[in-house]
Amino acid sequence: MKTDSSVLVIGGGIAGMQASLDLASRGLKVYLVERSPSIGGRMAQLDKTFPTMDCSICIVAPKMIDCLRHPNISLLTYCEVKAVSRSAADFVVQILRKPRFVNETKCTGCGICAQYCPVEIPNEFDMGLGIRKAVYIPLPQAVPLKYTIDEEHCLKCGLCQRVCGTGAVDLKQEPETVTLNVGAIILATGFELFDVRSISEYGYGRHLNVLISLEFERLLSASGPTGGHLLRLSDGRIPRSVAFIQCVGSRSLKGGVPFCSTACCMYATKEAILIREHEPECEVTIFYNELRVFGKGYQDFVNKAKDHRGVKYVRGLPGEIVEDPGTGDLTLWYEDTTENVTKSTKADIVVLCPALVPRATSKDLSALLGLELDEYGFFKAKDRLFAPVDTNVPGIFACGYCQSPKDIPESVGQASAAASRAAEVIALSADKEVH
Amino acid sequence: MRYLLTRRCIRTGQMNQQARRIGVFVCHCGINIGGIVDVPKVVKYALTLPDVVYSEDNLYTCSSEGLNRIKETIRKYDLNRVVVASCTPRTHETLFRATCEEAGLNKYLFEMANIREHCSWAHMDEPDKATEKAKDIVGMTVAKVRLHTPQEEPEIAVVPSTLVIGGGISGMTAALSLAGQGFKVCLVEREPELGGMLRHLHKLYTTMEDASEGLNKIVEAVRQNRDIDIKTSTVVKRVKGFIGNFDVSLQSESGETANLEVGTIIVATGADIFEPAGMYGYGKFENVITQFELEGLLRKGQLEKLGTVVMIQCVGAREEKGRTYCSRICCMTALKNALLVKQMCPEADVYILFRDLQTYGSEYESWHRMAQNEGIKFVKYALEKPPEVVAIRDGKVTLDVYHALLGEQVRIESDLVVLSTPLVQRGDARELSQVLKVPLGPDGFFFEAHVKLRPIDFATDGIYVCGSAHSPKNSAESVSQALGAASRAAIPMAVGRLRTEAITAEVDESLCGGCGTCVKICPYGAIEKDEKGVAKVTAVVCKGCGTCGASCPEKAITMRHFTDEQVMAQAFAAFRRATA
Amino acid sequence: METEPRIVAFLCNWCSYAGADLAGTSRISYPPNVRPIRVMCSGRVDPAFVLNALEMGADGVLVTGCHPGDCHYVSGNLKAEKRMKSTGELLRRLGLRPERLRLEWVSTSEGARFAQIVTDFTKILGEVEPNPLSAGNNAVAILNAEQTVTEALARTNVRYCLECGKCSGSCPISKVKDSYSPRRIVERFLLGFRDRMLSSPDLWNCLTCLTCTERCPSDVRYPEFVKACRRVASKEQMEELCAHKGVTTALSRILTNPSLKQERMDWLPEGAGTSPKGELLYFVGCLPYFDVIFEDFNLKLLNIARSVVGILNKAGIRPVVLDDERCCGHDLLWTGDVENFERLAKMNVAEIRKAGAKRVVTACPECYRTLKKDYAETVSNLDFEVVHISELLSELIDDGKIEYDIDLQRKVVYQDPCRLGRHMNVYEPPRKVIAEIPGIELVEMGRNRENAVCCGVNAWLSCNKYSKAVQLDRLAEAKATGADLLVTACPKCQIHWKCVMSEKLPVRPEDVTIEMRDLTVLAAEAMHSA
Amino acid sequence: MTFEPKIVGFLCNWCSYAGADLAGVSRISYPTSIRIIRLMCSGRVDPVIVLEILASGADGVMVMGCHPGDCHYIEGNLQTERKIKMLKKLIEETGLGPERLRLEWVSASEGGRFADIVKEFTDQIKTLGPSPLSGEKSDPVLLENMQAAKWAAEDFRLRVLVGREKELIDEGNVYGEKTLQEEFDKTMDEAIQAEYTRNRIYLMVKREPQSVKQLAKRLDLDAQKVLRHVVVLRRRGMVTVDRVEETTPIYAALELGK
Repeated sequence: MKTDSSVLVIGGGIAGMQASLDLASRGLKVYLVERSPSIGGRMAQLDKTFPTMDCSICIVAPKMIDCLRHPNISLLTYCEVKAVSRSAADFVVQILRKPRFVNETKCTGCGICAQYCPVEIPNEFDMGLGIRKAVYIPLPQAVPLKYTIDEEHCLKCGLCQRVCGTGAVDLKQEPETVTLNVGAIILATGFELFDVRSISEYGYGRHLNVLISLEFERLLSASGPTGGHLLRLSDGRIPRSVAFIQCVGSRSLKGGVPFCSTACCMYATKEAILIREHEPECEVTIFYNELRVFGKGYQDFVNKAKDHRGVKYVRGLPGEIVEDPGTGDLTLWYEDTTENVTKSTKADIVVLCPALVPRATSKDLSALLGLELDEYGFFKAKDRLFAPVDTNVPGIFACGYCQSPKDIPESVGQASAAASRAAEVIALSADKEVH
Repeated sequence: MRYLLTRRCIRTGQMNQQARRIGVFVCHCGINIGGIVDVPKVVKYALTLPDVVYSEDNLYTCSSEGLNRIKETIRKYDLNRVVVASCTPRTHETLFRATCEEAGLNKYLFEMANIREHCSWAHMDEPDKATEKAKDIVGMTVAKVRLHTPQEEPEIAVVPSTLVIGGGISGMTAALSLAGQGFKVCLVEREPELGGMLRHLHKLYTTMEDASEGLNKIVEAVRQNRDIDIKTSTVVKRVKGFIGNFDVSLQSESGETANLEVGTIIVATGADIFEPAGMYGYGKFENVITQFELEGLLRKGQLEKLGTVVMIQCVGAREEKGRTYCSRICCMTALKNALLVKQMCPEADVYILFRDLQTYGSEYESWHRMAQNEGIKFVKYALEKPPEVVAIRDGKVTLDVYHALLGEQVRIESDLVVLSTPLVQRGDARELSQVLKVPLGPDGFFFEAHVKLRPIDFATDGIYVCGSAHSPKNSAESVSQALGAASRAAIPMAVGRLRTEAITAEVDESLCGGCGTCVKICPYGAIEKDEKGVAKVTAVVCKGCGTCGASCPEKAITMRHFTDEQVMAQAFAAFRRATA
Repeated sequence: METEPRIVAFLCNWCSYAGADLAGTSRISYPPNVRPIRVMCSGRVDPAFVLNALEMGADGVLVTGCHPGDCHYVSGNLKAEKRMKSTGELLRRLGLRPERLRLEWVSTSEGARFAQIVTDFTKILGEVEPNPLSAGNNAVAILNAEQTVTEALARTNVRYCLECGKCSGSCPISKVKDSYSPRRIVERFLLGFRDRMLSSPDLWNCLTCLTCTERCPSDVRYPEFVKACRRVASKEQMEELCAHKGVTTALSRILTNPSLKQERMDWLPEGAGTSPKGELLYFVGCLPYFDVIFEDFNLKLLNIARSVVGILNKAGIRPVVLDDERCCGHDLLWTGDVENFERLAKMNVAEIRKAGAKRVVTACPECYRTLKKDYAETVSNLDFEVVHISELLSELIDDGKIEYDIDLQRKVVYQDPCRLGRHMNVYEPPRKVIAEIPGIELVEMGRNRENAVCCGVNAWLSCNKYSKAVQLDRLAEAKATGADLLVTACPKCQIHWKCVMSEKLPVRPEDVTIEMRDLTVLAAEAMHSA
Repeated sequence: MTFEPKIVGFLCNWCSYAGADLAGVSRISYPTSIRIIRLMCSGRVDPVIVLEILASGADGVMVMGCHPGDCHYIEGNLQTERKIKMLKKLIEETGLGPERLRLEWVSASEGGRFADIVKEFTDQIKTLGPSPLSGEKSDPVLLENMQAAKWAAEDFRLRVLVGREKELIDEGNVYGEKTLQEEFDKTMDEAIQAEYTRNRIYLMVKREPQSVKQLAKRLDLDAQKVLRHVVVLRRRGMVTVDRVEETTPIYAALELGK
């Protein structure tokens, strides 16, 4: 087998990392492209993972480091695919390296620059609940641990430049283009969150104590904005009751997306259990329509939440959330559809589980690579049953959420699958060269 | 020290002559540790410990920055032991070991002190005590690392061939992918023909193509493939050896056995359908059948006109006890077959009695809506109030079901009752799990190494799982996982060699009495008695649990890296005051 | 040949009926064309009785009671007097002639007087033309329930219901009547319990406020579904739930008669500028009738019409105002009487075309929705545009055609009427019209715009304890904002709220009583000479 | 000053250690008394090590492993269970009190449970008070008993019995005869008794040569039993006749490790 043949992996989330590691550890060269300054993806933002309750960053950080350290993987963070053309069996890929304004080789990640930077802005990694500087690393365990200046907010005051011990700050840095020849491409661009503002009856954006699940995840996380203390944003009080609402924007023929996001029932259950562990006094209710417990060990996980953790499950989606202008407390109106009565309940915090949708960038990529998207915007499989990770373009494969909704284990498994197919393609082209 | 050295201690007591130079790196982990534990104090304390020549604190020892510090320091102070006091070794040991290696230090001369999970995070309200404990933990670790010796990870060659157990869609897909990557595959199927579950199915959602169609293509491809050796009517009798070099003996129906060497093994044995004997009159009345049997009838076109069809979901699944799990594929199968029935006889009245509809993912919801559009009636029932067969008279089954969402009883007169029963582990799975020494989970399905990040690997290296043997799956999901298994199996084979566990048991022949206790105890069959009647450990099979060492009547077994004196030294360091 | 006028007579049990008896026992003869109906008291006679009698083709209605002071029930007869006066006015405006209704006092001893009255009344009626209305007049639909429901199930997405219950959590009625649940009604239809559903009151409880539709993830258009089912639903339920004995729907049905000559223009103030033909037409709606029917509330609803014309004149526009405008038919449509609705639709469209209007403005959200949406569906190629006054006004403000010149020091809260808001998505123009007024502070209720709560009654159906609860809840919310004026763009909101405010309240009155004003009236107040 | 117990906890790498991690990750606090030692498997815990640690003054020892069935090494934890059973009996003999030793199953997801157990055990130890073997001068008799126990635990017989328990009960002996659990337990108890007593005898005669009678008195056993043990000890070459006073042989200990 030709070992110098290389593969381009787009997306540095868990799926992208797994595919890269599989390919690299079998001796293939991998270019891992990530548009944000650090790899790690969504999983790095999570507090725990169901059903094992592993600390998410604890199990994903080693994988991130593995990617960084693997001799066969070159990390292209803060980069984007700009153009792709074909030459024989190979793809010729143009990668745009966005200016970090910090010299990656010089930066030691000491963080002095950030200490002195006068600009404070909401931290995307903490879903805007925490703050970061204009020169920043998205998360403490960032890989690579190199700072980035976000041009949009930077005042160009030059303070960072003055304090940087290694002279790594370079405000004149220009974007550059890298050209790669690869034998195969794997897409693992993941998902983004549906904007639940449009579902106005839940008042996200108007009511301070209505959060979306990923924000809440950060709120629970020990490395999050409250240092892992479960507090209400409106008044810093410890909540006595938290309600989760499923399917916000998903399974909708109107004002949302028609499909099921697949992971919400379980991560809500996980977050519910976490609340009970943080604050045993806090009442937790999950409003759902259909419990999606089809995964391995999921039903048992839910049973545990119900029977041992005292998490309350109500079948029925609330119609509206009314905020008490004085206290910021929330009233949910809902029908318990198994009791057939409409009633209201109070909650200190309401967590909305938004639809997880394919990234907007999937469109651009599909245009760039000549890929078909399905009606929902996921990368379309060549054969849904027998070639699930193949796309309509030979040599290009998709895995993880960008291919269709799935949870972490499935994404990891599918990442390996994509790796396998990529390896086949390369083996094939190698054979061709032989003959 | 007060305690008497045991016999073994006396013998191995005087090792590590060469002067020890230990470096201790204490991590603040941002504020995770530094916020509670007085890290500088710990550093100062570390410097008072025997053989510690250097100590420092880092904001994040695991950052590339911190790792570089370690490497530099190892060189600068020519350290020959390293301790990192930070988080749990379960996630970060490999990282730091690798770092030591890069600095030319044998990675087994490294040890971690977990002062985050086990200290700062657990004792946030008692900073002083936490600091004391952190000091102890560091002390204990230093005490252990002092006695560490370099360990070698023997390198072994990997036979570039795979044994795939199970000739269903998963097994065949894995086989084809591996063959496509240039490896030899032996595909073992216990039935006389390939195909597995798909042979019995009618149409596949969501493409609605005939199962046979897709299946035949794949079977053909497998047959045509020179690199795949198909063995039907064959089972795996015995597996010895280890990753890279499993030697497998197969037995065919006719009884003759064949042996072969493979580097990796993929378990793709699929699953069985649960037989709902006695439930809803199944087995007593011919118009109460399983969803699986319906597939058959549809396939053979043996369904004449139907008035009312009732499908009951979760029959024998998602139970209070026993089969608590959801079988994942039944809801979509029911939807698909309900639609087929509607197609066949549009005037038929089709009910689906469900608990929670599992139409997950991108396109299944649209199937649910398709069914709604076709006027298929959905009735939600609760676990506590399952449907009841109240009468069966002249070919009609009368069911009472409490419609949980209406809060009232609904009576249905039906001509055909279809029970959706879960996939269950095969009867012979336990046997196979023992042959392969891989575990089954509480639900009876094969149990992977890590539910989240290693869904396809077994804890035992070189053995992988895919398809419904792992948990119920439809064909698309099985194919995807099978490809994944192929990738995992290909890794060691593509590289051709691999390093194995260094933390293994070691028998001191002079002490071994050959009682064979260890042979019996070892869960991996890693110990055998040699011709001299003395126990011998097959290092590459040994997983290093140490049970044998702890049980050896002659105390003839040493556990590398967890020797008695290392463990005890650690324990005594725990009460420096008591024993100093 | 000349037919005898048919008279329906309501006789009070204690005086008049006895009087009629006496006439008989005294062998005093009088015309045979009278059909007596005994009621305990003349006060029992509801305007609806009168309208229904006329609608069924009676040429005259005679109401007789005890002489003032003699009433067996103290003052029932005085109530009757007041009521019959306004009913008479109603008849006048309808073009049905007030002479057809006659109220007389007949005591037990006045047998002769009774005979005399009947004779006179017959004579008078003989002189006026016969009642243009007749029982055969009304259109009646013959529909296949099965088919109608199935068709509705498909058209309104009801089949996609996921049973999530979001509708119940949104429905104002469910909140006060916890057993009421749109999705459960839907589920019953889906499971085939059709007849049971068509005969249940649930169908008539829906406010058709569209809150559920707004929020339903499966895009189930429940109110539309209900609307369709009401066509084939049993009408007994409806009649039971009908407010004001159905006087308003009777009114609408009567107005389907082409030969009526209404007298509806006399609200126009001196010197108000209107034109018989022109670009812009102001569709007044039922205000002239409501003005009479609800005069007790003293809401001066016709001021809305006067303000519209006033403001338009100020902007230099002389709108067309139709003297033969008919009811838009909204209530008929939503109570399932599509046939009579269509008649009204056709007549109105014809009139509007006759006037050559390119643009029709309404100050009533119901007329607005009905003309813009439902007429478009009934009458092909509607060749005029329909706008709501708020849209027109904010347009005029933008063009500087009108400006406010009076500073109103008021804190105002605005109610989005269902028909204007959720039905037609008009949220901002009304707010603009208010906010532009100098000195006005516009505040919002927590639930506003698409989340606004209905005024509690629609199409004069099921005005009951539940709708009252809805109304009080909403009024309390408005009050809680600290506003001193509740502005709405729908005259009906005012009627329903005024009604609940003037009742004996289960809550502290000061928590729910608030001054109300129509959007247009408020705007006019802020302009001199408008 | 208040008594702060010193507890050593042996945690298996896969479940219990992870459980302890989770306790930390979930910020569930528990007493600082415990000092954790990570082993790959609870099966690695050698009875001798436990005794050594108790002997050297630990107030308590906890052994934690995966729940039965979850063992990463298939059934290492079941071996542990047998060892602990044996240990508790031995410790009982010494008079230290078996409640200073505790075996628990803690899974990777049971952070809370881990914390609870540590807390509970710590309280239990607090009520028991400091180990009589901790601190500077500790009861020499008890210490000698521990030594005896240690040697007993080190002895072939007990170790092989523990090691073979499963086999003997599930698979049967070389003749394929299965042993009943209670039958086995009886044998086990006797063996523990015997071996422990023998090691005590050895230690006693090591201190000063003495006669069966004297030993019997000190051990408060009847002379016959003692004699039988002495005979065995002689056969094992641990004891020899030092001298004979009149007709009474006086026994002395031989040095071991030759």
